[in-house]
Amino acid sequence: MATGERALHPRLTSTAITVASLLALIALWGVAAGAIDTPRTFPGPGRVGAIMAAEALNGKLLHHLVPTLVRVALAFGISMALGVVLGVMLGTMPRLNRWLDPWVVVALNIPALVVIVMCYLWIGLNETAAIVAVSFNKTATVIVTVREGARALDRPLKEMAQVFGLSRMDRLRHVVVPQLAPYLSAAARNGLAIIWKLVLVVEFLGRPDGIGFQIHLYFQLFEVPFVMAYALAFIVVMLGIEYGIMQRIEDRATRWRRTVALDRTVA
Amino acid sequence: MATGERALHPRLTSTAITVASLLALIALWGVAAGAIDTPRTFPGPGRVGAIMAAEALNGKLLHHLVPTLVRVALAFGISMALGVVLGVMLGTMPRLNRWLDPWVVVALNIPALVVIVMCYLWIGLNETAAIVAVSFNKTATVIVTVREGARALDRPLKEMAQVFGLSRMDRLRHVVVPQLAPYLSAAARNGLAIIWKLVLVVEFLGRPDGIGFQIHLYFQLFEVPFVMAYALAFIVVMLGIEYGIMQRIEDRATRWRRTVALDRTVA
Amino acid sequence: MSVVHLHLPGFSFGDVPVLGPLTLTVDRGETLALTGPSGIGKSTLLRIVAGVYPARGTREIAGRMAFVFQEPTLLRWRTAQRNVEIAAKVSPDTALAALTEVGLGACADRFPDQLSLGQQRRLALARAFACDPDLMLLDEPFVSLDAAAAEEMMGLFADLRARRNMAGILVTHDAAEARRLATRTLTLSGRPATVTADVHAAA
Amino acid sequence: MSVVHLHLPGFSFGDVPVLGPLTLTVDRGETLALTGPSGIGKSTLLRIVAGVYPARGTREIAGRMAFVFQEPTLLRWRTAQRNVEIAAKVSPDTALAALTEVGLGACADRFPDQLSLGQQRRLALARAFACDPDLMLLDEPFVSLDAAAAEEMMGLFADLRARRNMAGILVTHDAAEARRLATRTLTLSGRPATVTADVHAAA
Amino acid sequence: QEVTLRAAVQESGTVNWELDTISHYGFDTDNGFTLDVQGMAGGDAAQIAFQGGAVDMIVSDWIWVARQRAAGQEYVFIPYSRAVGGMLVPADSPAQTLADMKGKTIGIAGGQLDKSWIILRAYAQQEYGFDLAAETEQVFGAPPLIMNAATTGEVDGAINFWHFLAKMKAAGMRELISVDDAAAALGLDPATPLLGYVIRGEMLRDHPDVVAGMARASAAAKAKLASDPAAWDRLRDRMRVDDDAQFMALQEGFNAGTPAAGAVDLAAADRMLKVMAELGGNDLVGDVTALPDGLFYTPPE
Ligand SMILES: Nc1ncnc2c1ncn2[C@@H]1O[C@H](COP(=O)(O)OP(=O)(O)OP(=O)(O)O)[C@@H](O)[C@H]1O
Ligand SMILES: Nc1ncnc2c1ncn2[C@@H]1O[C@H](COP(=O)(O)OP(=O)(O)OP(=O)(O)O)[C@@H](O)[C@H]1O
Ligand SMILES: [Mg+2]
Ligand SMILES: [Mg+2]
Repeated sequence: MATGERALHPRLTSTAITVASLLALIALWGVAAGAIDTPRTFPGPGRVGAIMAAEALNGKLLHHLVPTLVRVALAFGISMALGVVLGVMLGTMPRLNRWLDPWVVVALNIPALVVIVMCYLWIGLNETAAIVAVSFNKTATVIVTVREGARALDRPLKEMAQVFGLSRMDRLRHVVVPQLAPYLSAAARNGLAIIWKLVLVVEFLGRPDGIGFQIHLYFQLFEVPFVMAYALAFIVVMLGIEYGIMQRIEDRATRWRRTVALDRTVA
Repeated sequence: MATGERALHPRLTSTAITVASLLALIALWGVAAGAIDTPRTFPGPGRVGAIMAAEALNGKLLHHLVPTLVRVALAFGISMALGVVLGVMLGTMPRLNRWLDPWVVVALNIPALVVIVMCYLWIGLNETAAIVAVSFNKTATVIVTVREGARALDRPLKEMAQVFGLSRMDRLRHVVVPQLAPYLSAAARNGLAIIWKLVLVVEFLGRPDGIGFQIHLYFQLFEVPFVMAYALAFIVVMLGIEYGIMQRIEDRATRWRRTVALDRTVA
Repeated sequence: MSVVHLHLPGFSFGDVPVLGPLTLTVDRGETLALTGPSGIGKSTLLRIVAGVYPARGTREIAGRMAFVFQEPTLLRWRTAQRNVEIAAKVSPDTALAALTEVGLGACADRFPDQLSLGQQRRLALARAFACDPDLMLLDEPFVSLDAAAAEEMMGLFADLRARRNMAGILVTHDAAEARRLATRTLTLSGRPATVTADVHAAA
Repeated sequence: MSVVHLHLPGFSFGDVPVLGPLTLTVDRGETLALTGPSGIGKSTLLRIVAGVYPARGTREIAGRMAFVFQEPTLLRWRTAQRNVEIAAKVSPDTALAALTEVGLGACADRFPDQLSLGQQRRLALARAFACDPDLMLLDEPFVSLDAAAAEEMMGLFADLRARRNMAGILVTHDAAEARRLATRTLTLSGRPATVTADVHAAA
Repeated sequence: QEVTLRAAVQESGTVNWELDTISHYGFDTDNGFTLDVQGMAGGDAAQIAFQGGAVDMIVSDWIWVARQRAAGQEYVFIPYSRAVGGMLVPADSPAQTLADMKGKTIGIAGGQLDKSWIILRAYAQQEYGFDLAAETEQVFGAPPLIMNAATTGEVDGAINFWHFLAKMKAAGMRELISVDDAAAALGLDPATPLLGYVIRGEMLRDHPDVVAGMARASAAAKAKLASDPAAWDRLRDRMRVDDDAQFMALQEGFNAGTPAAGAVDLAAADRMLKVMAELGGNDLVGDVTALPDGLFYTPPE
């Protein structure tokens, strides 16, 4: 087995494992649902899959998925951009950080509901308010993660960059970002997940469409299988993003770490 | 000013800055509220503070704050413990990670609402369900952050620990944890914030008390000042935790980083 | 009695062979000097001996091991003294004594980043010495030291070796160093590297 | 014409004085060797000259600077060739040529972690050489190299110096090295350290 | 023996006024049971409590109950309140009929499947021949947010839950059309109760007397509230009114919602279900094709 695996193309093997793992998860779910046998409150993958397929075919799934994805993408872009810039600034300027840190703590701990309601009240019941609310909530958590990374930046490398007179851009690209990479990974991955959860609330409180809107609608009708179908639809998209985009970027960015490939002939 | 500051005890100065910064934030809020002048939807700090004081005096604040804090503390403890162990395992065992990573992605992106509802339906409408739901949601994000840290662990130090035959415990204490410190910081800080937000939802959906219960109640009644008063009460507690606990631990843990105290006599 | 016995059919990084077939035996009291051009595979061989690079073949080590890596490899978040205590598993007093021996008695409470590179190397030496090992692996341990300090460190090594009848493998580019400390000198060359010279000091 | 002019009233880490009052001038074509016991303050002085440690006093540098740090200090996430390109701001071809000169032509696509320490040091040298600087600061650049490689590196340095009429400051513990390359040797000693010997090679 | 009836309701909901009155005046014990009310932060929470079996009774509309019955849940509906509501516009709005809302923005609290919204859509179609949903822009949101949007002029008209409507009216908005009128014009019976208590079928089977008692207690509380201002005065605090105008508006609204005594007119209910099914579609009514039997609780003669 081990040797068989090694013989295959590495990406293929890893894709095969991912697929096998997901199938195992679905099987587990099926078995659990079968054992518990309360299809109304815990439907199995077959029922949920059928609903997903039906909703996809009648166009409703896409109708709600697209706005949600657009909101997630916008809020993600805004909060990552702001959060990274502010995080690096606060992490590298302790004096500024001492002044702004209390604000970060406050921003981090304002309940999402409060921010969302405030945004809807002041900006209006529209897309802008929705995006601003989500971005605000998320930016603080990006700041917190990236700030830790910026604090841990290597001093000798900074000195090297300074002595050799690297441009701001070069310092960022070649010195700072590669060191922040694991923090950015964590921030991006958690970020997407949190943003999506916030978007759900935002859609519930004041948007006429989106996965969150549907989930709440079906929850109020107490149609758990539909709730799960819509939740699952987004999870499928996220799996696609994870394996199609995130892991590919990460793979390339961390290639240098995996270079200590030890003797292949050793078991 | 710069010299004056330097003369003071460092902790005192930094406390003074924190207080000044918070006062500035409150002043900003006051000015904004005064300018917008819609006390029903955007009350100023005076009104919110008065409500907080009143609710504190009549005992309701404490009655709701304590259960929330207990829930936050329990869920935090569980998800940090689980998340750190799993995160380190997944980060250091790429093969295991390839198998479990899809599960992490799924766990990370299941909407909180779904998990919470499922927990309430299967475990019952009780504290256990509430804590389990929050912990489940949060554990995945701790895993994601800590896993990045575990992947970035220094190989030479690992070899050193191996050659010198350090015990498992010593490796953890002296080699692994100090390297994970910034990731743990980020996970803890974001963790508390996210858990608290999840607890709000959990309380809203199925608990008879807690800050989240009150916030939602007053939101339904459209009493924005009360919503803000209860949110603020928790933020005050979080500021206390941040400055009273987190930053003190961090200060000690990162003392070694601040040792390159350059020439004090240079401006 | 041999402390190290290694039989290596070869070693590759990925698919690139670095070391050829090789047999290595070091007895108690013996110090093997390992020389050869930069990049030939000396550090790799030492790591294989230490067991941090898994390799085919047989490897037998009798007793406790200490390693002075080519770079200091210290716990930057622990003071000099704690570094010695943790790695060598000795009491604070013993650690302090070891530090004093290498001339770092006054720096016991400093973090590695507060030491010069030469001081960090001496700290790494103190750590290895404090282990009181049966086998000491040293990868160019005396560079970045001034002549007097290097001389002193060599003296400490020689003392310890005598006291414990310790086995040692010493990577060095310095012929004088090898002459002074080694009982036998192996030279690596070729690609993959093999032993091309094996000179016994006493012979 | 002087490339470096430094006047330092003293330098402390926190409250601990490390360097005493000091004046340093290095002219074009001149190479200053800096010696002194481990931990005396040589690297600190070089960092002050380079401007990475802010210090009181006056500091004037004319022209472009390159630094070979005591540790390689490479971008571990960039290949050897990219390391040279990025720091020296040269074309891929020039970078490759610089690598070939130090004997790393075959390692251009490797990451630093895939190089032996001696190879990493040579990479750091190639990076500095490729800068074609007016002032070169070298902190024990030739350790961890075998005699032949060290000799070659010194030759490259001497060539570059001749071609560019470059100024240099070289920290070394090796008297032979200082003799071979330095036009003048400063010795630091004391606490805080001051210049206690200033020997001109030609004098 | 004394049976406890556990109810979960939104702490801030208007049904609490009735339940509080029941408990306070002992209408529950008079009728042979003990009422145990659990205040929840929202309707969602009450729903979870009911579905999870933690309580015996919640408040919902009968369309939802019909849907659940069609899905195999044997829920029973005890009428509590009939539909009262309508579309409000600012006092100075030029709009006189629904037709004038063309091209305008309407805020709707209950979402696309809000029953008032559906009835008004059907009405617009019948009376003015246009699709209200297509010819206006809708903003959906939580009830308080819709109230705010309406009173600040962000939307041109609003449909909200009745007690928010009462507050909005007290704040100076006027009713463009009431759901009652619209329903009547559609041939529906405005007397059909929309909201009610929902209990499980087992409850009715095992404790018919308790269910009957609850229906009587509900009627008694309504009678008390309709006749005794003092009964309202004790609720004033929990009603959270800003002034007497609001206080009075809420009382009137509540009393107006009292359904007629006696059995529900099944034919009327069936007609309403048809309208709902037509416009709300599968999303609203699920697999319901006709009014299920046993949906409405009929008190023993
Ligand atoms: N960050 C720091 N904080 C406090 N003391 C420091 C710090 N960095 C260096 N020192 C001390 O300053 C002195 C000079 O250090 P420096 O690195 O310049 O020595 P050096 O002459 O280069 O020694 P070596 O030959 O060992 O490299 C040393 O005694 C060292 O312990
Ligand atoms: N992770 C790796 N992947 C691929 N090649 C590697 C890796 N590590 C080292 N090498 C190569 O293996 C060879 C041996 O490296 P090693 O570090 O053992 O050399 P060395 O003899 O210790 O050299 P030096 O005297 O410069 O320290 C070198 O040519 C190096 O480039
Ligand atoms: Mg080596
Ligand atoms: Mg130095």
